[in-house]
Amino acid sequence: MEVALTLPLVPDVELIAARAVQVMGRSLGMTDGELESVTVATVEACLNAMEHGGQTCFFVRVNTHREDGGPSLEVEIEDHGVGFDPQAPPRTSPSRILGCVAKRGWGLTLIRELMDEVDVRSRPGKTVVRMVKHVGGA
Amino acid sequence: MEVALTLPLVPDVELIAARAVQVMGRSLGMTDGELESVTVATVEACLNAMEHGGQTCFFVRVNTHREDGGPSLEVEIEDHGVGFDPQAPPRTSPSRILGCVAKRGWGLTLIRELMDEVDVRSRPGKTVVRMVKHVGGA
Amino acid sequence: MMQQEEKLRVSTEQLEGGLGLVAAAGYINNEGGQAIADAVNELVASGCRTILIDLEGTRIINSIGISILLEILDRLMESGGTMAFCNLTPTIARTFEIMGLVQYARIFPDRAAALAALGRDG
Amino acid sequence: MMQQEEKLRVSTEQLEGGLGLVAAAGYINNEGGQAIADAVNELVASGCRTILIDLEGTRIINSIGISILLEILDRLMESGGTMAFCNLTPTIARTFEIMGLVQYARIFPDRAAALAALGRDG
Ligand SMILES: Nc1ncnc2c1ncn2[C@@H]1O[C@H](COP(=O)(O)OP(=O)(O)O)[C@@H](O)[C@H]1O
Ligand SMILES: Nc1ncnc2c1ncn2[C@@H]1O[C@H](COP(=O)(O)OP(=O)(O)O)[C@@H](O)[C@H]1O
Repeated sequence: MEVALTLPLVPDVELIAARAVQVMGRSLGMTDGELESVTVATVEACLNAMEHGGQTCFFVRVNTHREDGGPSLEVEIEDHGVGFDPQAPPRTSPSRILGCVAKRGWGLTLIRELMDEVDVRSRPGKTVVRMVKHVGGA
Repeated sequence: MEVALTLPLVPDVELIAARAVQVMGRSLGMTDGELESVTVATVEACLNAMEHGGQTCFFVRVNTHREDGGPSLEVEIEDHGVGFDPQAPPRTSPSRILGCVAKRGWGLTLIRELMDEVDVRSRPGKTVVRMVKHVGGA
Repeated sequence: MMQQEEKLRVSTEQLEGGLGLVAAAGYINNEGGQAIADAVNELVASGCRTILIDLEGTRIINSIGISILLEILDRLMESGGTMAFCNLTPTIARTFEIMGLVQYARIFPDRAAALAALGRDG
Repeated sequence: MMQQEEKLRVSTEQLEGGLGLVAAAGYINNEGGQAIADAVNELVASGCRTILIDLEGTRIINSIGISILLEILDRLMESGGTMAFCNLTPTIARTFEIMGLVQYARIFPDRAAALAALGRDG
């Protein structure tokens, strides 16, 4: 089962992707906690596509899988912007008072922490963030 | 600005379309009342595509327009099912006690009452319900 | 989770004079309509003859959900009971009008107005 | 309308002992984070030095919104104040952990626990 979305750069448009994740995740029997994690990760990936993708639209696909190791939800966020090096450490802006705590540049870190599998492929003209959450997983 | 959705037949999937209408309508400055009307009409059109379309997925496009007669929101719901005759009166099942009040068959009637423009084109293999709501309209 | 935002939350209360109150917030679809029907049936079984359904917090409905409300209304009237609604958004009020619910159920702007009128009559 | 479900609703209350309460429900994005910042600034201006932010009803956040919370925290600590949070969902708690908020703000399971602890200390 796939939901495919083409989304323009409009305020709160990431909430359409969030709703898609929720509907599809619930159909797999995901817990509220699992759904929340995927929602936050999806929102971050959408914001990156909107902020750094620099095009007039981006694409989201949400797929449910029921194979082998139990059900899982796969979310792919694709943009056709300039791309970047996914291996480069995020440019963070450390806080004056809080010292080491950086205020921005947390998107990809959050995505990696909240999802079970994350795979970022980027080249000029095409960036795809593919992420998977297993139902009843860690 | 266009949102394009490909939606599978999963419970509550119409809420993804509802969220798309809400985000795009809000970007046009629609009132809560206008947004609610378009939401209910969109939900009804999605349910028809799911119930009568009989395919594994259907399509929703939400477009904002800012031309000529003020801003408007256009929603198109497309399915590739058997189709029907949009001119035929709805088959309603009148209530035993309530007499003339029918319990089902209200979808298209609601759509026509809640939207400003409605245009239903249907043939075997392709049904498109196109509807428009003007911002600040009647 | 957002989930909670649209899954219908239903609560019931039995008031004086055979008045039963059902508060419903969320999405009135098939499942939501059924949850309201269950709540109404329970109140009727415990002796309520007037049912007030408060839709504060309900913003999305569909015709399947409303058709279930029509069925409950039908059964309630058959047994001599009456049904009322309050806190409808303009779009829900319009839908009730189109689908004919307003001809058989009383509609009040808010719960206070409904309780005042139903208490007076009942 | 569904709209209300995610547009952040913020309310504030000034309690005894320089404690300011901010209740926030909805989506903490740029706009939502800014609304919380405005509420905190107002409480600080009227003399509060400890701010409790109750996130009951908040289910979606983004890193831009949280970075605004980090900025408020930063300014509050600079002026000798403290900040606490309560009613975090597990995902929001995890996000606060990853982004380092938990090192500088106290986290309580619910409002009662927060008020008990902050009242005792303050
Ligand atoms: N879709 C994308 N297209 C181009 N660059 C990106 C994309 N996503 C992330 N980046 C780059 O990676 C950096 C780190 O991203 P992230 O961790 O999400 O933090 P933030 O977006 O807050 O800066 C960004 O600043 C940007 O330079
Ligand atoms: N997308 C569609 N594909 C095929 N038939 C349709 C479609 N939409 C509506 N119909 C037909 O028109 C009738 C009336 O639709 P509607 O007014 O929405 O009421 P309901 O769906 O409750 O029966 C349906 O019963 C069905 O036969």
